Amino acid sequence: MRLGFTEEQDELRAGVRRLLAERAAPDRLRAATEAAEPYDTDLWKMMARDLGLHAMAIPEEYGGAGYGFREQSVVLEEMGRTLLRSPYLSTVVVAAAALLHGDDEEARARWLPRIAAGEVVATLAHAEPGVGWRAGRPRAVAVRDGAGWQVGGAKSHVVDGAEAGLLLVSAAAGQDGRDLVLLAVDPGHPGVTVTELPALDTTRRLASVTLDGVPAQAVATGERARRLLDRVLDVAVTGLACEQAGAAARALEMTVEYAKVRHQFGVPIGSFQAVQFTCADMLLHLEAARSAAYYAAAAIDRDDEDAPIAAAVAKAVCSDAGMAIAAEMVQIHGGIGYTWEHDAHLYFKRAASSAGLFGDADLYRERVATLAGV
Amino acid sequence: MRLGFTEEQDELRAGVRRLLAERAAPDRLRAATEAAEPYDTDLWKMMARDLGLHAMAIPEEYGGAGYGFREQSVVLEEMGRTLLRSPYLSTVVVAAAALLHGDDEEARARWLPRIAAGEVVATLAHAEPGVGWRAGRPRAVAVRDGAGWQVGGAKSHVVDGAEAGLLLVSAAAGQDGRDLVLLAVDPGHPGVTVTELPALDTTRRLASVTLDGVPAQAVATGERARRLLDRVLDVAVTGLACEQAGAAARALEMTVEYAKVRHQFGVPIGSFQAVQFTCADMLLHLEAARSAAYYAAAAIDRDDEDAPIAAAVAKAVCSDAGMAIAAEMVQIHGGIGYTWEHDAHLYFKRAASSAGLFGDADLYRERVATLAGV
Amino acid sequence: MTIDSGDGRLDRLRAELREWLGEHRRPSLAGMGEYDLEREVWRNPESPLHDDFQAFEQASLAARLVCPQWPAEYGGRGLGELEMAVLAEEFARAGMPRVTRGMGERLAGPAILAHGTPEQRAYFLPRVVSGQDRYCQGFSEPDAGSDLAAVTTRGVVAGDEIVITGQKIWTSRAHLADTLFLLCRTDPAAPKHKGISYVLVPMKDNGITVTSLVTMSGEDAFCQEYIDGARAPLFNVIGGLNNGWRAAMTTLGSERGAVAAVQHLEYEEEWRALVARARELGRDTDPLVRQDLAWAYCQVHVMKATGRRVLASLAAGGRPGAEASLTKLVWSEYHRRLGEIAMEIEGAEGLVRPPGEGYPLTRWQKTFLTSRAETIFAGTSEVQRRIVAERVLGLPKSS
Amino acid sequence: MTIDSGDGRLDRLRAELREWLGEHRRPSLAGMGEYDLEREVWRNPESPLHDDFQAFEQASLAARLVCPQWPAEYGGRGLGELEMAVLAEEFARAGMPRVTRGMGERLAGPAILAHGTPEQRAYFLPRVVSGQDRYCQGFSEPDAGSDLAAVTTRGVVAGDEIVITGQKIWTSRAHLADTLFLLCRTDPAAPKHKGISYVLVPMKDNGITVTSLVTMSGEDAFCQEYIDGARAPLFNVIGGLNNGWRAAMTTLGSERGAVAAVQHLEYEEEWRALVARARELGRDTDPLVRQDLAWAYCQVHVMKATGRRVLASLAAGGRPGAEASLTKLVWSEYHRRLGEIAMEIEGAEGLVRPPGEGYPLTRWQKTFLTSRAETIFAGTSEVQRRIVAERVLGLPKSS
Repeated sequence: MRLGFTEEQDELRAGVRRLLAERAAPDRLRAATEAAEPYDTDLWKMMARDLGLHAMAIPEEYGGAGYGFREQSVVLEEMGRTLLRSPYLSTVVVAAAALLHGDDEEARARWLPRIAAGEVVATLAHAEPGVGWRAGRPRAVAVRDGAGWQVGGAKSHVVDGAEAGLLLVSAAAGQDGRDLVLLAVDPGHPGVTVTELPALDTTRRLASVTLDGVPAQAVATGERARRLLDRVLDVAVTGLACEQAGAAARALEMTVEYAKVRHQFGVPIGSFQAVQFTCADMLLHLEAARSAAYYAAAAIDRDDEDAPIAAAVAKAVCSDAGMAIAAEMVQIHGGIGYTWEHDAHLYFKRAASSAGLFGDADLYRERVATLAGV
Repeated sequence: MRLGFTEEQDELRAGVRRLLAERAAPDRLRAATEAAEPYDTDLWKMMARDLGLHAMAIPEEYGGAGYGFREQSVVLEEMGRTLLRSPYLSTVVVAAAALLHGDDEEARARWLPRIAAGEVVATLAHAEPGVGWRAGRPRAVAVRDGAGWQVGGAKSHVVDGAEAGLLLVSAAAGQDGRDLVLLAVDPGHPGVTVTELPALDTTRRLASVTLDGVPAQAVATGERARRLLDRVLDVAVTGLACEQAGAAARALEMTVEYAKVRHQFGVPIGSFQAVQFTCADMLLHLEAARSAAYYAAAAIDRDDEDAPIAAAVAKAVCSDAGMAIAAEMVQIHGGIGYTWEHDAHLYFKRAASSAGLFGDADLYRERVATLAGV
Repeated sequence: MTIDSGDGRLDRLRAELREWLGEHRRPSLAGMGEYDLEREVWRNPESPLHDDFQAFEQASLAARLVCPQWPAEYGGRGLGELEMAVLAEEFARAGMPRVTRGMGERLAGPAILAHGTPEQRAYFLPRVVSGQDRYCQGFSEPDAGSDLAAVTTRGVVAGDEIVITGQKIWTSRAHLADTLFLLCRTDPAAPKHKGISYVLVPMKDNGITVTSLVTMSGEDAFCQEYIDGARAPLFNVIGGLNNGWRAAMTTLGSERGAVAAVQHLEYEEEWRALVARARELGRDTDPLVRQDLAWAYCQVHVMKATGRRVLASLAAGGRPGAEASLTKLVWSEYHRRLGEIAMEIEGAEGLVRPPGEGYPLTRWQKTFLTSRAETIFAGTSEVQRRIVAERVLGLPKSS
Repeated sequence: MTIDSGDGRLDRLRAELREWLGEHRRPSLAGMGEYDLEREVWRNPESPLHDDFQAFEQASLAARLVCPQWPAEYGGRGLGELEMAVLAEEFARAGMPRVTRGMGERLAGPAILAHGTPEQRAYFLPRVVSGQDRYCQGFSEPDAGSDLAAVTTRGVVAGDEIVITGQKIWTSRAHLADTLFLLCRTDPAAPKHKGISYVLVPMKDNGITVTSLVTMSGEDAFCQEYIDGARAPLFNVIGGLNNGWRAAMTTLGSERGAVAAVQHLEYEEEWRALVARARELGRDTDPLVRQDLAWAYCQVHVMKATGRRVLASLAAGGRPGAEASLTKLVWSEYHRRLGEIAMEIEGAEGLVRPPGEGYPLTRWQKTFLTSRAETIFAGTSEVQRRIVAERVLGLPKSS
């Protein structure tokens, strides 16, 4: 497995960075997060149309360009750098993977071209209040209804849920609720209530969803649904890990820059060994995060047999690294890093929310232990 | 609760420190640990006779001086400083407490005066292979035998066991082995086999003991034995915590002294912020260890209701602090600190063995959680 | 287990306080923090608690329980650190906030006591006790944070006044105050630590513009002041012109002993609340959570024990040793970690804020965020470690 | 998952190695470390493995698999870092140690290659490959550890020889070596980093007294050398007289790329062994132990992934980036922590050593103790962090 980037991938990175530098610079980010607008729809369209970021990893038969997860990982890393508030991860990475690797050809043909064209926001609705992030048995319940299904329950922490035109909902089914089913649900149906949740991290939108007797189409059922859900969550945490690595890289850059110019006691604070060593440790964390994220992205891309454990490692490593780096970013910036005005708190809160989303480092270490045969 | 020391206690400390500086300086310590002699019996007699350290905490009716645990804690802290290899903790602190707070007046009258006079080594034999340190249900089994008991089983990690003239052995008794009994056993009996264990830490002697149908006298039985064993283990870990605080204090002193005189890059290494900060963190650990140990010693001394939790806190805090300080002692001393010739490794190994003896920090944190009502 | 002095003096004080608190305790004020009291009640006649507070304040003044550590001649009762610790314990026991005078009591007062002239002490201190003067601190500047002696705010003597121009930052409670005690450079030619003066500057209609600084927790907990020719009588210079550094050091070092003795009290309450929260979320049986909570318990217990050691030194007439110098470092780093532990216990819940305008936070989210400031303000952890290494351990100065 | 070059070159090498190893693999040597091989077999004709080793060594030499990274003219086959990583993988896969030439291969060789004259390369390198010359390193001195440029060992030119007097310390495997490559000061008047020469000094009958240094693990893993007028031809000075610092830096920096790519292999084996041990002790179901083991797995996995990144850079013709500079820091601090985790898993068992004369240790006790040296030798973690901060991150130099 190669963990370098191709020239094409390097160009993609440069293109995304250029666009985001222009359109999602910190002042725009701040304006966006404090605005009522859920995300920058102009930028969304530019990304889809001008750079083709949405179509990238979707097969050509569904209107995509047929590249893979490694290309998406480059995009996610760049989005992480600027803390871009965008439904890209939820829609183009997670929801598209659920459709692509599911069993419903009709859903694929219906939704993937729209996702590729940047015409719809879609998201996974799996987490539930009081149920573990990777729990295999949701409290939401689905029952057969003719050719389709009917689903009821409550979902939480649905990323970009309030903007979604398609929800992919997990539910228990069958006798004693032992089966799993992953369903495509139209949030426009009257039985669906989507409520925006006020998030600690203002750069990522969350919603809760309640479902009351809502008609749905199965994307996968039974053991296949279980495997699909695992795979989709592996994709989700790997995508998140790439974002985390990008955010951490930018946080370290900003901190090193500040340590070079901020003077106290007549010298730049970056000449104090304490600051030097802290920055060196931040770099250790960052490189670990990058290695873990790149490896997992490559494993997902190739659908390698160690993709699940690589994804779990990436989530654990990048969550710890992200928190450590963002925390030291605030500390080294001193008072100014504690203000609302400075961007440090946005990196800190993003690090905290990414560390928690889809389950924390402890949960994924336990998963690593299990998958590694401890 | 006062955590200061009285003038009398300060004098005691000075006296013990003087004696140990003379008789247990590092070269002597090294000679002793590498000699076949299990401990310095001359010093043992001087401590008992000239300073009265053995009689100190034993009631006057048993030939003691009637002071309490705080005085013993001062002695233990000083012994910890020099890593003295001596059966003081096992005999004068732990075994004496078991007899004193047990129910066997005959055993008290027989053994306490001999302990007070420095005439006998005694120790607790509770730990067993594969059984938790604080497990309430030993595998060793005792059965009634006329007025006395008969005991069989295997004990491990018996501190100073090979020198002991009295073993205090825990065993299961009664129906289904649900009862606990704490027994006084004569190691001279033919059914007893005591084997010296080669210890990682050469400054503390350990032995294994096997018992095969050995006659024994009960010091306590049933619920009273359970409470007594808990109390004796609380005394043991608090005594150990005082030793740990003393060893950590000396380790930090030696490290700071070295950092002042060792030059690299033309300056004392102690002027490097990295070394400064490490030493500051060592002091944080040391002061925490002292506070926890002194508090627990005072609580044990007064038989306060929070003595059990204070002892558990002291064990957890002093184990972590001791390891952290000894590890940094080695690191800051550099190559020389890694040699057999230098004393750093003795402090490091003592820290490791004390951190593990009677149970590690994780075990005592779990105990803290339980006692604090989590 | 309470503080035990070994003589009857503390026991008598304790008995008196219990009786007084029994009589004057106001259930409506119970459980409030001293700062909340000040912010939400003292200045706010609209507050439903205003009358209760006024009655409690009057009773406190009458009993000389406001700034009771100050000498009787200035309105206090000359309590020592041990007595102050007993006081803190008894108020905590009753669940009542003490009526404090904020920065005037904790920070400026000790400097005035130590470095003021008899006339200055007699004038300023009773006004702090009565509540007539409310102080806030103007030490830090945008380019003088850890390096406080780098202040550039200028003070120029003009007749019997001093005229001040410059900028201050990180001022807590400036909106509640009417007097800014600040450091300014009055002799630019002198070496860095010389030529600095410590001045009490009236804030009203005096060329001082106060603006809020919003923090990462969304609160305007700090202010900055733009000072343009503010005037103060020379009488308001503490410690002598160009000689303010020593007074500043007194202010910065003023909290050690007493804080060490009682700081654990609020953390004990917080710890119990976090255990309750863990139980509510069903996380209290998770072995990892139990380890974290036990670790936190150990830390708070150690703070309590350290406080006892400090008090014992004080009771023996000595000065606290190394353990007191570490106080700030210990509690700030503890609390930062506690905030992280709380968020780990909250799990998914911690990612969602309570509903409402602005940026409302749950208790644990607030702890998580505000604790990041605690290792920065009032001497960063880096400055504290340097002080410990050089002054306590005697290591050679780093260059 | 194996290294994937994207072209056929590596695949061909891999196929060749598999076939060769299939043919020459000696089960008696399988599982031995390269250092154990050298220590217990190579110099010891009494060893029951001696004949097996000799056969394997001869086969390795015939296949040019000794120092295969060196150019063909000196006996190697000019393998690049990618090929070397494949080699390491395949030997690890077969469970066979590779025949290495220790310090001569890893440390002195690269300096001779980079800074030696053609004549020096042609003379010295084939003697290393054949095993005729065995090297050990004489850089550190009692007062020149982290501050290597502070060496005080003197070298004086006398005719066509250089005469050396001084003391060296922390020399690994000096007892197995016959040549000491050392740094000595040949121009005391020059600035610190100038005036140092890099000399290959014969050890036999040459005024060099080697004594053992026993470490905290009770092993005589290191030596010190008292050098009293040892002589070496000027031909043995690498990089030119007074110009040894650059060659020394080559030696110190010689391990980065390849080490980063394969260092995880031995840690993977170690991790599996520790899991097995935890299971044996019934500790594998303890959630705290599982967290620790998973953490260790993550670290080793990250090392593997970092190695892949380094190889990708090399394959693309570039130089490895920041990730390679961190290698020493990462593995040494990982391994120190792993030693602690192992001891925590061992619990009470870890406090008791195996029976036997001297100070025998279990595998995990040995790891616990010897890993303490790994953050000290070959550049302490402090020196490494400084290098990372200043050279990789570009922070201003600390004073």
